[in-house]
Amino acid sequence: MAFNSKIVFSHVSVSYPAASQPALKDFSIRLTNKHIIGIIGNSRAGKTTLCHLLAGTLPKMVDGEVSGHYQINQWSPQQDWGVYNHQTGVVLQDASSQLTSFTETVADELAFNLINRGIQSQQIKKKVRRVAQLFGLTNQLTLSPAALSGGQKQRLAIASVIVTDPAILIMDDPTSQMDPRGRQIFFHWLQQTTALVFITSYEVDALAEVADELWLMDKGQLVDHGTPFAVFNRFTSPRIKHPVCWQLAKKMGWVLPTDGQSYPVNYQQLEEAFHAAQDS
Amino acid sequence: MQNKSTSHHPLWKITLSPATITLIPVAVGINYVAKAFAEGLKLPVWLGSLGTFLASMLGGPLAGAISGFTNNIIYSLTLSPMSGVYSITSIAIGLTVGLLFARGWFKTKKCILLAALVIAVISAVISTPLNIIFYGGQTGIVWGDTVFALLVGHHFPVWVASFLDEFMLDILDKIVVAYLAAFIYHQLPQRLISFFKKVR
Amino acid sequence: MTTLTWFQRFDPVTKLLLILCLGLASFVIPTLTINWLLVFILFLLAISIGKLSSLVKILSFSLFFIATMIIVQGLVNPGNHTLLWRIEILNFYKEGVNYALLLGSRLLTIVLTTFFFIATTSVTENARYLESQGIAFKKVYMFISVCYILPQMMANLHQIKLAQRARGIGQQKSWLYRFKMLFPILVPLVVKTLDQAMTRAIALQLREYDNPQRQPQPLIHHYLLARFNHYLLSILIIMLGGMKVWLLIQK
Amino acid sequence: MQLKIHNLRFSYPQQQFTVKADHLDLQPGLTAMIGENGAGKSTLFKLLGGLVTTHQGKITVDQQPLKDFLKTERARKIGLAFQDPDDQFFNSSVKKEVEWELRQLKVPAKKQSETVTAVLKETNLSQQAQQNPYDLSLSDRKLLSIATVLAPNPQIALFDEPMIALDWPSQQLVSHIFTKLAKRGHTILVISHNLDWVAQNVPQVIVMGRGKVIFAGKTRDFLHQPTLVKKSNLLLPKVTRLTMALGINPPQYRL
Repeated sequence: MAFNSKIVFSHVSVSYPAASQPALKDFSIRLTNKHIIGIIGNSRAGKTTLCHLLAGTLPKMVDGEVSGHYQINQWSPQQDWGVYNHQTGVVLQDASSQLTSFTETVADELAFNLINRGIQSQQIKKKVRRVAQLFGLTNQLTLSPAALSGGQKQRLAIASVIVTDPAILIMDDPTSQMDPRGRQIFFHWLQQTTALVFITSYEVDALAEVADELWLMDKGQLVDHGTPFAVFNRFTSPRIKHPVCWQLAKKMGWVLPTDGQSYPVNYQQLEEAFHAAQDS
Repeated sequence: MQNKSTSHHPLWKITLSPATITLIPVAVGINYVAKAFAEGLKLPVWLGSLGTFLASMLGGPLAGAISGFTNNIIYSLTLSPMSGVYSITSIAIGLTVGLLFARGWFKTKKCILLAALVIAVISAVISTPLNIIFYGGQTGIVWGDTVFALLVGHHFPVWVASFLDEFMLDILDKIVVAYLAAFIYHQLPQRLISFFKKVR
Repeated sequence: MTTLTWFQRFDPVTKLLLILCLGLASFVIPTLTINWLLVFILFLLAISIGKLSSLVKILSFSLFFIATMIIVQGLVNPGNHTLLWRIEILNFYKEGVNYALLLGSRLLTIVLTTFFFIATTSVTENARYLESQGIAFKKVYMFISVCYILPQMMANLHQIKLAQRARGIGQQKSWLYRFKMLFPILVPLVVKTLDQAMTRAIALQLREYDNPQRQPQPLIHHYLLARFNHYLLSILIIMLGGMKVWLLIQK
Repeated sequence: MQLKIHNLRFSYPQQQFTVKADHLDLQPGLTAMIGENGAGKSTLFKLLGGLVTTHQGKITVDQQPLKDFLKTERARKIGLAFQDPDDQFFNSSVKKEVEWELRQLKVPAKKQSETVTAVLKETNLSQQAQQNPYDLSLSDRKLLSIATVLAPNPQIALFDEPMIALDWPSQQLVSHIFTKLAKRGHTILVISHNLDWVAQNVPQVIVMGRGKVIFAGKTRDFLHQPTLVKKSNLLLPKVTRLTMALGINPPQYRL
């Protein structure tokens, strides 16, 4: 699939009121045709700030001083917020608080964004059913959202956002409460989307499988970026978790035949390296 | 009129910004839960205006007033039907707290005590006529009403007895709530304060 | 569809106007017997709705309060002349008791009419009705979300209590200790609730809750003569208000 | 200290869901409680912590029924950290938050400041000691809630999903702390979803499913039963899954 996306950040900095350090420092990047961008880094790296910038919620709703210029596809999240917001789906870090809290059933919650857009009720029903199936919530449609577990609430938050088929998805650690099965379902779905995705997560294994671009952040700065393969092989500090594939291959000495020194970061590459090691 | 502390946050501006719209239900919720909690602990105070106090401090006097009003209307339509008439008192409390807070009355311990006194007087002044119209001057709290009965029995005018009945209960409550609210406000992380104070 | 109780056939605004109307009426009617007759009729109607447990709950406080009013007014009302009963050293007077009974009937009228509203109207119903009347969803949201925030906050309260109990807070008799216990419970509760509210405020905007294209949802019930009721009750309320003012001037 | 369960039955009022455990011994050392969302882990967690006492059957700490403990005595012996750290902070600084714990349990004043300094150092929070707890990052708030449990040095410590929301260096730090405490003879129970971490660091597991204990014993013995792992709706450690997919022998589980 070819993705027609354009991402521009030029010298973007963010400072929150009464904070001693800027949350984002001189962030610059220019990319085209990306599909899934994984954002990784330790606590206080600036990941959530970046998500708020991408969603346009900073500085519109969250107080902060923003300098520099940034643009996603043809839009500036800051200047074209209304139009841009119509194209985006955002999952915030605290996903369960993102639910409206006043819908009586999961189905109503899933329909909320569609009702707001004035969509016909027949269509709403269809879309709700489809998205519920996608996220394993079909059996919960008539339950109250309050009755769901943490992981289910997170799935509901995601489902109620993607029900409008947004062109751009911004997700801040969307799987933190999910059990391993839920996570597997989510990342599998993520790979199938046609949206441009920005996702922060501590799940480096999953990101290495699905992302075609990784941004490594530290203390508000972009430390490195590129494919997961490039980033994890360039940046080998123990302060960053590496995918299990990479760790396993490193331990076993399975390098990729293409350059004879890098280790695989996803299963496909692992197989390649494994067979190359077997052959030699 | 110039007032530096309010230049960023116009005192009387009330746009129903999304922040205010979510702040008001929260204030009502805090009122309710704090009240239930105080009852559970069997404390001699209500704490039922803690949320209104915080809404006034965060969102200004009008946000506080709307919170207080909404609080009593919702109460009367869900739990205790008669609390609707005291919505006037709650509006006054919201306005007073917001004004006093903007003038820095919640900064030192002494000032807070004074603020609590002012709020209790205003609250009692407004509640007294309501108590007289609806309850013959009583408040429904046993030890307050005992005082009321004693005073009326000794030929004090009903409105004086009723005012003292209400004020006695109010003063303790408002002192506790004022200190509690000031302490909590002080504990709030910066991100929350700037979010709810931000004017859009 | 299940059959509707008679009260569900009225729209929320009619019900609210009815509360106001009957409340005012009980203030205008000077006769004790008529007032209590009204209370009696309302009470029978309330029983017909069912939900007896919530009726008992809502009435018990009012009845307790009326009892204290009878005691206090019966003993010390300034207008007391005619001795009614004598219990040990306590003298109860007719004027005070009657006054308390009058106030009590007004209280019960308001409480019972409100009960109709509480017992027969769901939050969703109110929300949809308000929205169908052209009120912006933003404002509707403000009212309805209060009702939903409470269970959520109670759940938070429960969890916070557990967490602090794990840290060793206990139950002690002294008032000072109990006052001190307000802080470990209420501070996390307020911060957490505000934090969740902030997220929700942001999310609602992201989810376009104020989009002008939003379609009001269909009403839950079909209401009887909504507009007619509104006019009728409004006129009645104005008339009753006028009568009350007139009565006050007459005095 | 030993935590023992005998014929435990518990259900919340007006709910179908029941937690059942016939026999369960929690020995000194590190134990993980695992299971999918809604398996009853958190409920059992509260029961073991002595916070919910309306159960049938017996829970004992060194033969003494947990129900009979006084509140402070229980809090001194058993520490609990819940999943959401924001359920507990109310002091004006990180330091005071940890101190409060000790004052509550009537630790002598002299020892208090010593302990606080040591615990903050151990959890890497020394630099933030004077900050408002709510101004910390989520990862650091989580660390702080763990620090408040560690401060009174309880013989038994229970943690509900301590690794969630921690960044990688903090995860390693916490994992190291658990192992150290276990070596010193403390009884540590950790709820986790992460079988990768469990397989590498935790010798004992309790597996929950639909309110029941499906398995209790050595981690290794559990992981060697793929059908049981599947039944509990969990995923084998990533390393195992990868090697199996490659068609070679998975690495031996050390624990």
